[in-house]
Amino acid sequence: MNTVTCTECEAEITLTDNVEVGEIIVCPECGVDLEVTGLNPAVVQLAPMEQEDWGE
Amino acid sequence: MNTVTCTECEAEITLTDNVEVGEIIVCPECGVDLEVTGLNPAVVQLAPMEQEDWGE
Amino acid sequence: MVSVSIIGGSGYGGGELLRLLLGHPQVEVRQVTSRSHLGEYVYQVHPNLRKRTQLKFIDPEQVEPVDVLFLALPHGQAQLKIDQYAALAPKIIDLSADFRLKDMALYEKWYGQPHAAPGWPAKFVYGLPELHRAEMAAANYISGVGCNATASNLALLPLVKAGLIDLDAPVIIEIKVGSSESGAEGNAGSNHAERANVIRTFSAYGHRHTAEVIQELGLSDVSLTMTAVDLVRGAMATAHARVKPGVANKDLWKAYRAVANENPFVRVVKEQRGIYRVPEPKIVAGSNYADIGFELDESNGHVISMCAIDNLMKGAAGTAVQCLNLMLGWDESAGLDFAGLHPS
Amino acid sequence: MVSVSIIGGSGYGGGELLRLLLGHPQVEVRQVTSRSHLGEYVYQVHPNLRKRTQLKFIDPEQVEPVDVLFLALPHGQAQLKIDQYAALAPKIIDLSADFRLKDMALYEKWYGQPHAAPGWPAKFVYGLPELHRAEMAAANYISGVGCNATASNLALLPLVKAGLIDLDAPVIIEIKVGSSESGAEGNAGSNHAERANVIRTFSAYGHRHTAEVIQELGLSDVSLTMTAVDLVRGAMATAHARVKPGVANKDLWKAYRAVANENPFVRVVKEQRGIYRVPEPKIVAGSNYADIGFELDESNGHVISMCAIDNLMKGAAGTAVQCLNLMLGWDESAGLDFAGLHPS
Amino acid sequence: MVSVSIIGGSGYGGGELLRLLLGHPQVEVRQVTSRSHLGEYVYQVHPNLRKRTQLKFIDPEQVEPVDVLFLALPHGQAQLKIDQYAALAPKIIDLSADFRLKDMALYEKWYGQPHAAPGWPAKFVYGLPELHRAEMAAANYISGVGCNATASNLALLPLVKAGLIDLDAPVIIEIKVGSSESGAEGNAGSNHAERANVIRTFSAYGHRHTAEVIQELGLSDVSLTMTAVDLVRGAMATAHARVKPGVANKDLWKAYRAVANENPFVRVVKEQRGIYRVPEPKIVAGSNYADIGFELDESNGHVISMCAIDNLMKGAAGTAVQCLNLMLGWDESAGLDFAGLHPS
Amino acid sequence: MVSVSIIGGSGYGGGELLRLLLGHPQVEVRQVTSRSHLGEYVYQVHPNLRKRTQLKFIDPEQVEPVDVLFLALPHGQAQLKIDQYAALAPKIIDLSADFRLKDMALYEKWYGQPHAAPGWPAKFVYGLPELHRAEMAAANYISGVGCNATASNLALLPLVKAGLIDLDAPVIIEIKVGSSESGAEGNAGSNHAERANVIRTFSAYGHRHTAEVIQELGLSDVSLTMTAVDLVRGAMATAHARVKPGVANKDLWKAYRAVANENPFVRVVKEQRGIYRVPEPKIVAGSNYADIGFELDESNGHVISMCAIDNLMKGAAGTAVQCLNLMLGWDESAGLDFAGLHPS
Ligand SMILES: NC(=O)c1ccc[n+]([C@@H]2O[C@H](COP(=O)([O-])OP(=O)(O)OC[C@H]3O[C@@H](n4cnc5c(N)ncnc54)[C@H](OP(=O)(O)O)[C@@H]3O)[C@@H](O)[C@H]2O)c1
Ligand SMILES: NC(=O)c1ccc[n+]([C@@H]2O[C@H](COP(=O)([O-])OP(=O)(O)OC[C@H]3O[C@@H](n4cnc5c(N)ncnc54)[C@H](OP(=O)(O)O)[C@@H]3O)[C@@H](O)[C@H]2O)c1
Ligand SMILES: NC(=O)c1ccc[n+]([C@@H]2O[C@H](COP(=O)([O-])OP(=O)(O)OC[C@H]3O[C@@H](n4cnc5c(N)ncnc54)[C@H](OP(=O)(O)O)[C@@H]3O)[C@@H](O)[C@H]2O)c1
Ligand SMILES: NC(=O)c1ccc[n+]([C@@H]2O[C@H](COP(=O)([O-])OP(=O)(O)OC[C@H]3O[C@@H](n4cnc5c(N)ncnc54)[C@H](OP(=O)(O)O)[C@@H]3O)[C@@H](O)[C@H]2O)c1
Ligand SMILES: [Zn+2]
Ligand SMILES: [Zn+2]
Repeated sequence: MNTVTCTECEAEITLTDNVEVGEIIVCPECGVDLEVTGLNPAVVQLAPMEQEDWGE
Repeated sequence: MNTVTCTECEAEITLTDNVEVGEIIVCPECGVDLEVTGLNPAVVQLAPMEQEDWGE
Repeated sequence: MVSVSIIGGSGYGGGELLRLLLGHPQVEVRQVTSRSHLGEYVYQVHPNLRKRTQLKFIDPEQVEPVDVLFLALPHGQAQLKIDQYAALAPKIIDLSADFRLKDMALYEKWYGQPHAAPGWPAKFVYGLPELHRAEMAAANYISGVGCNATASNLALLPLVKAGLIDLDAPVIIEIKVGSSESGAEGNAGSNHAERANVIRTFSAYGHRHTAEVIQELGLSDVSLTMTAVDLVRGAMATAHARVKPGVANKDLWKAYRAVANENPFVRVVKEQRGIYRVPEPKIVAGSNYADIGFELDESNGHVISMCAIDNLMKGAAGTAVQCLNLMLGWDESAGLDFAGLHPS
Repeated sequence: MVSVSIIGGSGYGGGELLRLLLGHPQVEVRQVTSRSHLGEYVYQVHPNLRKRTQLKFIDPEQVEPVDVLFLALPHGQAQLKIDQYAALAPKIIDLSADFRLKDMALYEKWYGQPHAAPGWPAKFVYGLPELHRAEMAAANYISGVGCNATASNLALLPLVKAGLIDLDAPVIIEIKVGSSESGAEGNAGSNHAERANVIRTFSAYGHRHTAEVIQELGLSDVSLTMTAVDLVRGAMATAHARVKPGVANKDLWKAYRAVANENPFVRVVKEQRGIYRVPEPKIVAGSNYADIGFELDESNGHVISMCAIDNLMKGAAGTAVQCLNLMLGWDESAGLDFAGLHPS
Repeated sequence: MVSVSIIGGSGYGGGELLRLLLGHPQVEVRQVTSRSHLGEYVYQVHPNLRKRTQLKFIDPEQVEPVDVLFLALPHGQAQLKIDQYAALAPKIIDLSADFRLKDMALYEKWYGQPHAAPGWPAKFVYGLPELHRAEMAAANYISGVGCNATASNLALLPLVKAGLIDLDAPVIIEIKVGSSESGAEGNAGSNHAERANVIRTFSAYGHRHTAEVIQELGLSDVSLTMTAVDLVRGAMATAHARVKPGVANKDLWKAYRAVANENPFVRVVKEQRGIYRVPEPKIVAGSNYADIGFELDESNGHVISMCAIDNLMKGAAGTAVQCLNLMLGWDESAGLDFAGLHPS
Repeated sequence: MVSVSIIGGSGYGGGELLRLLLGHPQVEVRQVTSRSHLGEYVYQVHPNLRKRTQLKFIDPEQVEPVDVLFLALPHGQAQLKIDQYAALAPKIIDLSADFRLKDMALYEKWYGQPHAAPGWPAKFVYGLPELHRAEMAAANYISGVGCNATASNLALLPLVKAGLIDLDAPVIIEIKVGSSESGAEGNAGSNHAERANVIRTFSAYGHRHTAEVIQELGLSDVSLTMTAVDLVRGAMATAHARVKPGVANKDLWKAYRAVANENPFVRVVKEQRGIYRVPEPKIVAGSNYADIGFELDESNGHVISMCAIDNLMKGAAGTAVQCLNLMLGWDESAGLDFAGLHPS
């Protein structure tokens, strides 16, 4: 089972078995988008997130 | 056990054993005040209720 | 400048009068009373008036002679001292219900007790310009209007005036109101945590303002159902009636437009696009407008007529100032130029 | 445990279903769909469910077979795929209007176009337990209810059931509603700065839910007038009718009490003192209760009957779960134990 | 079943306790007091409890011995009769401020007068499980918590516990609160027309709950600024502090996550998308959750830490029931399962 | 009469400008633009202006030469066409952020991209009369103000002007705002069911208006924390600073009073009795007032300074009209006479 550490909040994230390079996953703790940039071992990095209009 | 019928809504009301003439009871259904005016058999009649300011 | 004073200036109706009269170009406000805020600056109670006036509240017994006296007292008070007040000023405009009803039997029926000064109501013109404009020029005494009565009367006016409904058929008026209607005193139910978020039908039928609709429009079977909602200012009447056979949509348009054309503060709101297609109280808050509209179900003649007002303005102080203008022969809109806000 | 899935779980009706079903002792929620929030945790959309579930939204096309399928789609969608959905589960509860009306002519009249799956509505029991409880034990398909229809039907149920009003006489229902009625999508008019503080009569007559009142109560001349107020949850119906000659207050008491006694979620609210004397939506928010009350003007037989509900609960998801319980022979109240809040 | 009674059951804190205890699987509610509503059904005051109980309010002097006694009296009352109350029950949970502060000098400084029963506070565990869970299993007396103190203490707990801020540096806490904080009594300022639409900073500094933050977290320079907003339930604390040099975003994540993991009712809310990215009181209304979140300005170490609670739940009655569960060795969440509503 | 036109007249800032300019005694409004409401009457979008004007929205490209041109466009638009606009009028007043910041590096830092017309900002006077009144008489170009920046700048002005605080010490400003701040467009989070009842800290630090506080007051360590509350109009800033050693309450009184005396629309609100003791946005809604107040904790020098404004008035259109008056040498208050409402 592949696990990675979120680069934003250092949460431990378990990847599904069929994860692929280039896939975007959402950190279940802090909600950032992470791009899978490598496998064996799995590596992720922050993916650019669209800044939606929010609040005011 | 003494029961009476509410004069406003005809609910059956069970009186407690130690009820006395002149006592005010609240109808559990419609909330009016009822005065006990007789016992054996028990009789009630509408008691005057203060019109509090309410709503607007 | 015409001099005026207000008895009952710390309340909501009196405070609104004060705001309007301070901004009126032909008026000078002399004195304002409050027993519970004696000696305080009026802006301590009405903080919107800070930097507008240095007036302080005085005792009602200290009021001096003046050109026009405004009364803004709770129901039942003005009739107790009307002779004393009349001695202070040749002209009086009263906001309360004390001099609205002309038939003392009708008064007693709806207010539950005999009038204390039964000779006085007849001297007062009922204070709704849309119904009694002509009489006001010659009047010395003008009564206030009930806020819910006004929303109801203006909702129905086009239908009644144009003879589109039968005066003896049942009319049901649903009125939704804000919390300022109940005045500055408040009661258990007006505590914010209890009053916020409500849709509370506090009077299903039998509201006292019904009497003013009966008197002014001649309806015989009319009921007002009052529901409080979470708003401070505003009264919205939705009247349900049946038009006479043959009456069509275009007849209604004519009738409503006619009333709006004759009355500077009445507007017809009936749009086919956009957000604001019907009358809404929030749009008229602070202004003297009464926005009216209608929908007709041609399949059965059911007409739904609406009127939105600010209860403290068109429903009380605004109309009172409009009456002042008419009574003194001034521009009917003087001092009443605020348009209302959007958004709000 | 019975397995369930929800199609349309990111909306207001679906989110409320999810909240209830996650807390239901005999149910396991398997899948929840949303196309626009695909892959997100359900608590990112419904933040009240954080720490309650780790479910993520999936695509509606990925839904797997399950014991009971809930549909919470916008009007018109479920009828397009009902065969596909029926293949996934032996039992379906639908929240939409698609399977409520049994007469396809009535459907077409009120919804403006022919039904896409005209054979299906007849298979669905109309989902109001207070009207169809007995049929539900044997049902496989139960429709949802219109929220405004439910407030109307429950306001009138005691009068109709006890035969106190004439079914052919005109009935006027004034309904005040909160903003969650229009769903999570929103529109120009639901922008907060425009929607706040409103008393906005957005539909004077002709609202589609009228058809459900006609179908379920057999009334022939009934109209619903819809007014939006500044509240999120809540629908309050005030129905105006005339009782048959001779009907007195006590008869109404009996009729209302009977309905409340037979139905666990119906309560009569008619008090003589205190703040809460009449039904109010804020008191039932989040709960499955329908509070009903009445006032009778004995002078003319005008009866004002009220019903307050939470449109998302008794008016949608709460009633749907109540139907689930009845369909599966469970305790009617399972999963529906929240009492509502005071103050609120 | 454990028997409990509530002294002060007609108020907002007592009413909420009653709602929770009536739904608690291991508790039987025996008696509930109110002097001003003597003899009335509790649902006449708390209409959400209709069909939930037939209890009536009794006189406080009629309370009989019971397993656990809850006190929900205005400040200063419980200390006057604590010996009498202690004679009625071996275990007491008090909602008021009377037994929260352990240092009688601190009490006198913030409450302006000496304590009437200075021997008692030391016997009470301060009632916040997130700070004193371990002590509760052995306790007989547990105090309530200040609602604003709780929002403040939970906003700062992760920072203090992980040693990320200097306890002697200044901390500023801005708190926004709803109207139910001030109880059922009300005052001139809580009249709906005055209290609606407010952003009113009624206490810039010096609020009494500050003492609980000082006592529980050991901060030496902390201030609470209280602002009332137009909401019934809810307290939202925004705390401003400076982290120690070198502390980064990841350290904060670890600290907040740790507190959320150890405490069933604490949740971290810090999202990057969607509408609900930060803690919000409306999401936790009616539930026992405390939602916490943070933002760090890494350029200068300014950390903004947030906590949203329902003042009557996590800030009063909910936490009191959580304490009951811990004191009696029950599941910490028993009777506290309502998730809160979305939308709301 | 001076002729004016408004580009961007269907928005909230533009609509408010229109309301004010239609009521201005020395101004004639020629044209008002909207692309999305082309050809509609302005009162169809701004229903408060019904019976006030028969103007229709035109295309921005059809604007004709005029004495003064007002721009009320979303951020980033005016800078793209400023040369074209300048060709239409010798004088321009812009509501947007495009010409507020004078240092292009500061602009780029806070707005994330280079300015499209970097030569233009220097030609604009920053549009806050309380800071730049003298320069305005000679100006041809005046920029708008940020609404949150204005609440912040006016809250701090007395402290900075009188030299009572150290410009390099940290200042924390907590700002609570209504929904009209985000303009007529709206977004997912402004849907009423999501936006109602919020206390939502949507920007903990880093709000763009911070740059205007830095530029105008010379503070070096200042942060703005933005919290949305359930209100349409209003911005309330609560600034936390530390006064220099020795500064006492009476020094603050002098400083605040001085600012109020010099500026017709600034008022000090600091009362010891009654309901309205501090500045409140609801009191200034619709008016051009900025109400300021303060509290000093003499034990540690912590000063809490408050400012309440209507974001669309003193925070945008009201101040713009005030600037117009100063630029043209008119009475500073012309067209700005509405006092605000109580109750509201
Ligand atoms: N609120 C509305 O929407 C509305 C609309 C239409 C008409 N009205 C009518 O306007 C009148 C005033 O209503 P309101 O809402 O303004 O009431 P309010 O807010 O309660 O104000 C009442 C005012 O009268 C004064 N007052 C009370 N008793 C008095 C007495 N015996 N002698 C002298 N002054 C007395 C009060 O000040 P002190 O007690 O301090 O002297 C206060 O200033 C009522 O008759 C009402 O029916 C109100
Ligand atoms: N709101 C109420 O008070 C209320 C009361 C009674 C009954 N109802 C009924 O309940 C139903 C849902 O109403 P609502 O207020 O919950 O609406 P809503 O908030 O707009 O939610 C609609 C849901 O359906 C999904 N959806 C939309 N189109 C879809 C499609 N073609 N296929 C699959 N999923 C689709 C949406 O998610 P995605 O688009 O992300 O897939 C969303 O989850 C309606 O039929 C309404 O009449 C509502
Ligand atoms: N409201 C909150 O958000 C909150 C949050 C945290 C803690 N608390 C604390 O909880 C306590 C109660 O607050 P609350 O808001 O519920 O107050 P409340 O609404 O004013 O209720 C007070 C209750 O106490 C009763 N009571 C008053 N004086 C009494 C006396 N001398 N003897 C017996 N009963 C008496 C009242 O009923 P009768 O007068 O009819 O007997 C009422 O039931 C306070 O100490 C408060 O600090 C409140
Ligand atoms: N709202 C506030 O509280 C506030 C306070 C202070 C300052 N401001 C500033 O005032 C400005 C306007 O804000 P607002 O809240 O009024 O915004 P808004 O409600 O969104 O209105 C924007 C207006 O500009 C028009 N518009 C948009 N793009 C345009 C373009 N490219 N060319 C011509 N017209 C265009 C729009 O109409 P069409 O799209 O139909 O043409 C609309 O009339 C902003 O720069 C804002 O920063 C606002
Ligand atoms: Zn993460
Ligand atoms: Zn009864």
